[in-house]
Parts: sequence; C-alpha cells; structure tokens
Amino acid sequence: MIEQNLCLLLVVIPLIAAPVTAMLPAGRSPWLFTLVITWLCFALSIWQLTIVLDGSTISYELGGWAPPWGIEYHIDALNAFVALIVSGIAAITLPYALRTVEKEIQLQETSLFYALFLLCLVGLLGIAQTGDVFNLFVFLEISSLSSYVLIAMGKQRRALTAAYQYLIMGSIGATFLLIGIGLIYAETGTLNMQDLHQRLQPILDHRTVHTGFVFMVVGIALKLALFPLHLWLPNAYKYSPSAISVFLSATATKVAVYIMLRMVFTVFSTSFLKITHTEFIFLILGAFGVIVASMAAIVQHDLKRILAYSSIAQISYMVLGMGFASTLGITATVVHVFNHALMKGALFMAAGAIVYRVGSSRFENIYGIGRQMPWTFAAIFVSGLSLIGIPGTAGFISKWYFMLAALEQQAWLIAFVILLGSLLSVVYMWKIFEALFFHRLACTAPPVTEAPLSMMLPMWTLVLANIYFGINTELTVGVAETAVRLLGVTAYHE
Amino acid sequence: MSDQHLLLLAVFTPFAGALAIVLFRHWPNLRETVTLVTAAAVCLIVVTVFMRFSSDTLIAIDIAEPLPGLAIRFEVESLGMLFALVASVLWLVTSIYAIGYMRKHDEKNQTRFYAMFAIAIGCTLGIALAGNLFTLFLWYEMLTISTYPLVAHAGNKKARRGARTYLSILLGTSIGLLLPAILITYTITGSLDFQEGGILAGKLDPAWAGLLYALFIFGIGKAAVMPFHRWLPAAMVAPTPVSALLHAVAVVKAGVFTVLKVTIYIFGTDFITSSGANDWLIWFAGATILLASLIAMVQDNLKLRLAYSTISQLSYIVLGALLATNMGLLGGALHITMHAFAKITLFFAAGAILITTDKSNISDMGGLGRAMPVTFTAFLIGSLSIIGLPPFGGMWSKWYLGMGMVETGQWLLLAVLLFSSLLNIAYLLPVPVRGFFGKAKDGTEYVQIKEAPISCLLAMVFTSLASIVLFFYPGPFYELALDASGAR
Amino acid sequence: MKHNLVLRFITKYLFPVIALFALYVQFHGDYGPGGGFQAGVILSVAFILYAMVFGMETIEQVLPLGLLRILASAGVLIYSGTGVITLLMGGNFLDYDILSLRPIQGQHIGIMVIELGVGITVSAVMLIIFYAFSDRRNHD
Amino acid sequence: MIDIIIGHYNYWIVILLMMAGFYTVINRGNLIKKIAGLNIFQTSVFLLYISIGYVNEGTTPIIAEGFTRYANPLPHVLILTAIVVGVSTTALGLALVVRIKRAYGTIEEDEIHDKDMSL
Repeated sequence: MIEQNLCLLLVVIPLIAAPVTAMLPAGRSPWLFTLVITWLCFALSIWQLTIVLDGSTISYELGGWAPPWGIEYHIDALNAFVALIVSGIAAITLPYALRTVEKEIQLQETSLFYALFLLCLVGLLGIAQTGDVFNLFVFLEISSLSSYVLIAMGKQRRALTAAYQYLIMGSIGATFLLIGIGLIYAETGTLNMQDLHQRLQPILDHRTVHTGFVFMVVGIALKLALFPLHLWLPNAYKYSPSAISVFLSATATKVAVYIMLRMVFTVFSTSFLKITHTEFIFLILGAFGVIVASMAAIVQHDLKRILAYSSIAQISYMVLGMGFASTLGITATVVHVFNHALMKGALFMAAGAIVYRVGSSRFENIYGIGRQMPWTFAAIFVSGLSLIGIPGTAGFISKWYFMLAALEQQAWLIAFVILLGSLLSVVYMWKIFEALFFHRLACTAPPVTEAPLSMMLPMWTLVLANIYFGINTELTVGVAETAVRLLGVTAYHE
Repeated sequence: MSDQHLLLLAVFTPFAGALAIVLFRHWPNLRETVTLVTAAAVCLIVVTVFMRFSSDTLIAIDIAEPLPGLAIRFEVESLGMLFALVASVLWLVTSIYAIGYMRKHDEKNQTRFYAMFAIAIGCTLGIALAGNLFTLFLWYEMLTISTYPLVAHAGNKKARRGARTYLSILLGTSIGLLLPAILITYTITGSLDFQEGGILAGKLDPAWAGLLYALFIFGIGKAAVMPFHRWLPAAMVAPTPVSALLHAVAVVKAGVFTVLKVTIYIFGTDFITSSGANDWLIWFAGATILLASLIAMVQDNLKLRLAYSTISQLSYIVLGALLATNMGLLGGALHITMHAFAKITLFFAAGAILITTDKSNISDMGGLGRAMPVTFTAFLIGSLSIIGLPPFGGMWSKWYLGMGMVETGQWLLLAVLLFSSLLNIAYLLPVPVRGFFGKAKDGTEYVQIKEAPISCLLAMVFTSLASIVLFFYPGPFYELALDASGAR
Repeated sequence: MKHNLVLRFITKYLFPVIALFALYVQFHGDYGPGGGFQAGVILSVAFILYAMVFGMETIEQVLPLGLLRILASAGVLIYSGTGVITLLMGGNFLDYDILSLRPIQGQHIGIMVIELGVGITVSAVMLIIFYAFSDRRNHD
Repeated sequence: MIDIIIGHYNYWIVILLMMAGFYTVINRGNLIKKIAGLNIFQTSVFLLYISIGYVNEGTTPIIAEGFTRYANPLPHVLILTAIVVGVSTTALGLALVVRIKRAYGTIEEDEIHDKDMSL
C-alpha cells in the first residue's frame, strides 16, 4: 500500500506533520518530530528514486479524477531526483538546525519555526512531485510564503526588509507565472503537463502561446534569481537564520531551475525553444549572470553575502546549460543542481557555524577565525574547492559537462565565460580562505572554540559527499542522463 | 602484496603519514620520526616497484570512474618511474634536512608544515604514476593547492602576497588553458589515455595542432615557460626545504614531466614533427632559457637567483620535449634527474647559510666559505653539475639535449644552449668563489660561525655526492629515460 | 464605542444571524455556491464585528489565541486526515467514493468533512490575522 | 477594428489594472502602497482568468433545469485558490510592514534605507 501511494505520501506526510508541529509545546519536541518526519521523507524519496531509476514513470491521480480534469502526480527520474535533493537537504539540515535555532529563534516561536520549515518542505516537494501546472503554482506559493516568514525570523532587523523585498519580488514572479499559465490554459483547455505538451505541439506558433511562455519564463526567472532579476537574493540569504540559509540556498532556487526545465522542455519543447530563440536569451543572461555575479561576489566583505552572490553565479551556469538545449547541456544543468546543493549547503553550514560562535559573518569580525575553528575552516576549504571545480570534487564534474556542452557546439565564447567564471570563483573563494586563515585575528574578538558536534556532523557529511560525488558519479550523471532522455532533449547536431 | 596495490600504497602512504603527523602534533620528536619513517617507507615502496617494473609488463590499477571512459587510473611507465624515484628519494633527504632547518630556524606551525609537505609529495607521486591525462590533471591541481599553505607558511603580508601570485598563476593557467586543452583533446578523441605514439594523430587537423600544443605548454604553468614564470620567484617566500624540494624538484618537475607526457603520449613525436606544432613554441623555450639566465645574473638574493636559474633549466627540459626527437626527449628526461639532484643541493646550501648566518644576499657572503667549508663545497659541486661539466651528472643531460639539436639541425638553439651554459657559470660560480676567497664588506673574519646542523649537512653531502655518482653511474635513470624517449 | 447604543444593540442581534448564515453557506456548499472558504470568512466577520464594538477582551475570553492556533491546525488536519483515511481504506488520496458503500454518498460525506476542515481553518486564521493587527497594546 | 476594441473590453480592463498595479509596486516608496499595488496587480489576473472562463450566454455552472450552457467552472476554482494565495501574501506582507514599522519607526523605503546605511 505504501509503495503505490509513495509519490503522494512524500507530500502528505510533511503536510500533516506541519500543523501537528505547530501544536506541539515549544522546546525540543517540535525539533525531534520534524527530524523524524524529514528523515522519513528522505527514505521515501530514495525509495521513489529507485523505482523510476530505470526510466519508468509513476502516475498517481488525486481523488481518483483522471487527468486532464484531476490533478495528476507524474513521477519520472527528474522529479524523483529533485525530490531526493530537497528531502535529503532537509534531513541533513535538521540536526544542524537544533543548536542554531536555539540561539537565533525565541523559545516560544520554535514550534512555529519548525511548522513553517515543514510547510516549506511540503511546497518544495509538491513542486517536485506534481504533474499539474496550476498545482505547481500553488505549491510554489506555499514554499515561498513560508520562506518569507522564515527569512523574517532572522535576528537582525534587516531580515524584515529582506523578507519584504523577497515577498514583493516573489509575488510578482508568481503572478507572472499565473498569467502565463492562464494564457496557456485559455489556448489548450488543460493544465496537465503531459496533456499540455500534446495539445501545444500543433499551435506552437500562436501568439497567445508565445505570450504565455514569456510570462512563465519571466516569472520563474524571478524565482530562480536569474540575472538581472536576482536583487532579492543576497539579502534574503544573508539575514535569514543560519539553518534557513542552508536549506533555501541548497533547495529553493534549485527547485525553480527544475520548474524552468519542466516548463521549457516538457510542457513546451526543445523545438519551441529553437523557434523562439529563447536559447540565446538563456545563453546571454546566463553568461552575464556568471560574470556579473562573480564580480559582485569579489567585492563583498561578508562571508554570507559572498556565498549568496556565488549562488547567483552558479544558477547562471544552470541557465547556460539550458541554453545549450542539448543532451550534454541539460545533463550538466541537472548534475549541477545536485552538486551545487551539496557545496552550497556545506558552505552555508560552515558560515552558520561561524555566525553561531562569533555572531557575525562580516570579515572584520571573523579575520583569522579559521585557526580557532580548524574543522569549520577545512569544511569551507574543501567545499570551496568543489565550488571552484577542482578535479576530484563534485564541482569539477559539473564544470566538465558544461565545458563539454560548450565545446560540442563550438560556442567558444561561452566556454570562455565558463572558465572565466571558474577563475573568478578562485578569486572570491581565496579571498575567504585568506581572510579566515591567514589574516591576523580581529583584535577585539574574544577567542572562540570549534562549533558543536551537532553542527559539525551534518557539515562534514555534505563535505564528504562533495568528494564522493566527485569520484563516483554513477548516481548523479546516471539519473541526469535518464532524466534528460525523458525530457525529450536530443543530442546536439550541427 | 600485488604490484598494483603497491602503486596505491606509494601514492597514499604520504597521506596516511600526514594524518599521523597531525595526530602526534603535541610530541615534536614523535612527529618528526613519523615524517622520516613515512618518507623511508615511500622510498622503499617506490624502489620495490622499480625492481618489479620492466617495460614489457603493465602494472596498472583503476580506482574509480567519475566520468564515462575516464577512470582514476594509476600506471607505471618508464618516465613516471623515473620521476617517482627522484621525488621519493629526495623527499627522504629533504625530510632529514627539514628537521634540522625547522628546529634551528624556530619556525611556527611545524605540524602544518610537515603534514602539508607529506600531502604535496603524495600528490607528486600521484602525478608520476597517473595512468591517464585526467588523473594527472587531478593530482596536478591537488599539488597546486596543497603547496599553497607551504608557500604562505610565514603568514605575514609578504608571504600572503607571494602565495597569491603563486596560486593565481598556477590555477589560472591550469583552469584557463590546460583544462580547455584537455577538454578539446577529449572532445576530439573521446579518450585521455596515454598511448605510445599519441592519441591525437589522425584525429586533429594538423593546422590546429600548434594551437592546442601551445594551450598545453602554457597551460602547464608549473613548467614555468615565460610569460607564466612569475610564480616561481614569488614562491621563494616559502621556507627553504619547500623551495628545495617543491620548487626545485617536485612541483616544477611535475610541470615538465607533464609536458613530456603530453608530448610523448598525447601528441606523439611523429605527429608533432609532421604537423609542425613545435615550430614557434621552441623559441619561447629558447627565449626563456636566455632571459631567465640573464635575470638570474642581476639577482642579489641567493634564493631568487636560484629560482630564475630553475626557470631557465626547466626550459631545457621543455625544449627537449619540443624538439620531439628521441635524443631531445632522452636529454629532457635525464635532465629531470640531474637538475633535481644539483639544484636541491644548491637550495640546501642556501638554506644552511640562511639559518646559520641569517644572510640571504650574495653580496654579504664574502668570506663565509672559510667558515662553512662543507656547505660551500656542496654548493660548488651543485653549480658545476648544473653548468654541465664532467665529472658531474648534469653533463649527460646537456650532452643529449645538444645531440637532439644537432640531429634536427637547430644550430641557433645549440648556440642558445651553449651561451646559457656560459651564463650559468657567470651567475652560479661567483657564490662559492666569493665565499672562499672574498672578504666580508666590513672586513670581519667569521670565527664564531659554525656549520649548519648535522642533519642539514648530511643531506647536502648526500645530494652533492649523488651528482658525482650520477656521472659515472647514471644506470637506472639512463635506462628509464632511454625507454621513455624511445631511443632504444 | 461603549456609548453607541444603536451599534451595540444591532451588533448583538446581528451576530447570531451572521453566524447562522455562515453555517448555511458552509453546509449548503455541497449543492450551491458556498463552501468552507466563504463560510470561514463570514464566521470570522461575526467575531470581528463583535470585537470592534465590544472590545478585544470580550472575544479573547471566548477564543484565546492559543485555541485559535489549535483550531487552525486542526482544520488542516481534518482535511488531510480525510485524505489519509481514503488512503487507508484502499483508495487514492481524497478519493471520496470509497468513504461509503455508494460512491455518490461517499462524495457527499467526503466534501462535507473536507469543507468543514477548510471552514475551521479559514475562520481561525482570519481571526489570528485580526488579532495580530489589532493587538498593539504591548508595542506602541 | 472598433469591434475588436470593444469586443475584448475585459482584456483592456485587465491590462489597465495590471499596469496600474505593477506601476504602483515599482514606483511607490511606501511599503503599504506597494502591497496595495501588488493586490491590484493580482486582481487583474483574477479577472483575466474569470473572463476566460465565461461562455457567451452561459450561466453559473450549477445543474438546474432549463439551462444547457454553463460557464467553465475550472478557472473559477483555480482563481479561488489564487485569491487565497493572494490574501495570504497580503496578510503576510502587512504583518511584515507592521514589524518593520516597529523596528525602524517608518515605512518609507528611502528612510529605511538611510537608517540601514547610517549603521
């Protein structure tokens, strides 16, 4: 019985757990309960992935209403992979969250915090699972609304303005998406993704379809912080509570990338992309994003802000991959979604550990801190290398595929941009390394000790995963290739 | 223990050693014992591999396959064996030297130093034993990163700036030039295996071969071909043992080793000569030899002078590769060994002078030789070997390089080679001459200055004697180089 | 507004009417326009009107914030719980047909319970929002 | 031509509202006005959906004798959900504004910016 309802349970379990958590008394019990739930989801998502790994699909009709009337959950390798990333990161974030939340969130708000965390998880998992575009919009808003609140729970007052800014931008993005969905619906009369794909093919040249597509892409681009619509992101990641920085940076934008992939390649199609020349827009924006965001990262003086800008640059890589619209390009994007979740998760965890001990992530307060927190520094170092794309780490695998995709199409300029982005990331990561390790201590800072074990373990799990998935890529590349095949993307031909 | 696992053992023993060093950080004597034991063990393992190695059996092992068709693969072949032997033997010597040096000089963070040193050697062995270009690149990058903390060891502003230059040039060239070169090779051939005769022949349009070859030559920044040589002088802010082993032997030789590997096994000498890929690159190497020698002449800081000398000598090897003839390759491969033993002697001597007298400028060294005869004699032997005079090992490599040039009729390059030998005399010999016969500026006679600690002396004497022995008995290295160059 | 007799009088008598209308909308939603969303809002309007005229304290005695939070959560639980029950009975999630022997009756039962959950949550959340915005005593 | 303009009057209203709302969101510095603008913006989308679902001479989609043409109920259902989302967004936005006012003492964007910069 569990197996046949698997894809649904993944959404329903946290959905039921969220209100229960909200009713639990403040303290550690909400944390424990959430921990159990997230690990359960993680286990289920692994199970789900094993089922669809061979390229098969699962279809589930909510309420027994067959598509196109009812909502259908349609799971293939890509969905299951994204669900795995989301639930995996949630599962690894929770042990980490315990201590930071005790320090950063008022005691009486803990149960609400964890309830919102679960709601955010519901939203993100729902996006990954659903096969219905409107349902996707609803889940997107569930996750966004809860993340606005979670960000606003940050300690500094600027968390409020950051959350407000995110709320305005996010709502505009969601509304654009809604307009797009409405126009497409008006043309086709269906909301089911598979169905949409079928019905859109004959009318790909209709102007309404084009308009709807544009609205959708702009809306999603806002959510995934695609340059130049990225302005909400740095503050949102910087001022949110540490655990939320970790969770959102590793999942929220990645899920938005997934939405973009789904909309562009499943709902519309590669040929539509080519007709409308959207791939050039992706390539241009992606290239600018890589360079501009990396340069912006270099001039920051705050650990978390550097990481946030670097996230924007990395997302731009994923958009570049979509712009190639070839098997290799999309494989690179999907692999990077996973790898980037690993590296940014680890980096933000380490940043959170420093904030936990020092209370700030500004360079002038954390100079030389790496000598007092050697393990945290080592974590930043290794995952930083992964971000740069040093061979032997997960980041290298993604860079390798991006480069292959670029070379395949002889897009020398884009290949140059990818390499330049790598070099720029060397610059900003080394700025961090030097500040944390080789700079002399900030004179006013009292000595600190290493972060607690409950934070260290999840951090190092992710760091080691960075190395493991740099050496064994059976899972990442294997899933990505299956997923890409199902997306109907073909290899590049001249 | 099977042969294949010996390879893994050779590469990963230094890493285990580094771990043990960190664990014993509170007991300096134990820590240094661990260093020595690990170095000896690695040396033993590599020698064992050498004993069991013959050119017709293949010793190879794959440990993982991160990318389809690209395994992390270790494999022994002649050139790699040669490099591994040099690196592991010299690590043992340097460890002995380093203990005396670090204690006498009262360096801070010695645990970090020894641990990172061991890791760097592990990476070097990884490069030496890499079974394909992908694995080689992996260890190449790891070597850059693991040596960064060693360069920045002092932690002051000057060290940080030097280390930044070091890192940005090495990572910049490897990511910006070498990685695309590898990717292009992979896109064209679908493989990165090392193969006799190369993998590119017949698949790459000869017109583009020169460009790709240039990407490789300049991308391998560790070979320090101008204009990407700035990192080597910058790295001289590191403690002397680091300069000695890493920046005279391991790191730079890893660079030229990669150049040789790419030349022999990726391009293949025939393809290079037939496509003319080396036509204009040769002049970069030639120019580097001359310019670096000229710059070395005007350096007063001994370590800097040696650094520029290294740059010039490295280009000998690159030149040997670029000639793409058997003799040239033979000379280049031999020069890896000969230059290693000679140059490390010079650095040891420079370090010994620094820790006992606190002098690093050549102009201050007048008369010091009479107080430190062993050190200066070792320096003299090293210099003569580098200049290429008999009876010192350095003669052989220059001999074969010269033969290669004669063979290809590159008379101008031969002139460069000979002229630079003269320059070698001009910038190396003044140091011992001044030491033995000169006078201190203020006329003091150094009576209270003694020789460096005994472990430093031992290391110096060993390497300088080795330079002499290698003239009379270049046996194993010559055989390996002969195999690798295909001159047999 | 303590002295505005007319307002107080009307409010008092309007309250049950509004509440009753809310219940009508709630349960008639099965056959005509209506349902939990609308009913929940209408019901909360009754309380909000009362609070505006008679003061927050009176409402808070009946519906303290803690209770509202539990109600809001409970509504969601009723909704998702129904889905889980259909799962346990062997159907798909929210497959009401299974709730009774006759599918049509099952549909009736299902939608009733679901809408009840929606109604409870919506009215509780509306009141929580109202509390949050009106309760400024401790801050200004 | 005139037919097209008049015949699609619902779209003109939608576009007008959309632009007005969007302009307000972008141009106004007052945080409350921004949210009001956002609301107008969203409402225009609701209108768009509802007018899409309208069928000429159709009635409300409730089965009753004598009526055969119904409006498409699906957009209405969807928009009901979207309205709830919109309400939640508005409530959350306003709650944030209250907190911001409490923390900064103002709800004007430029003044908040000045206060952040002066730190």
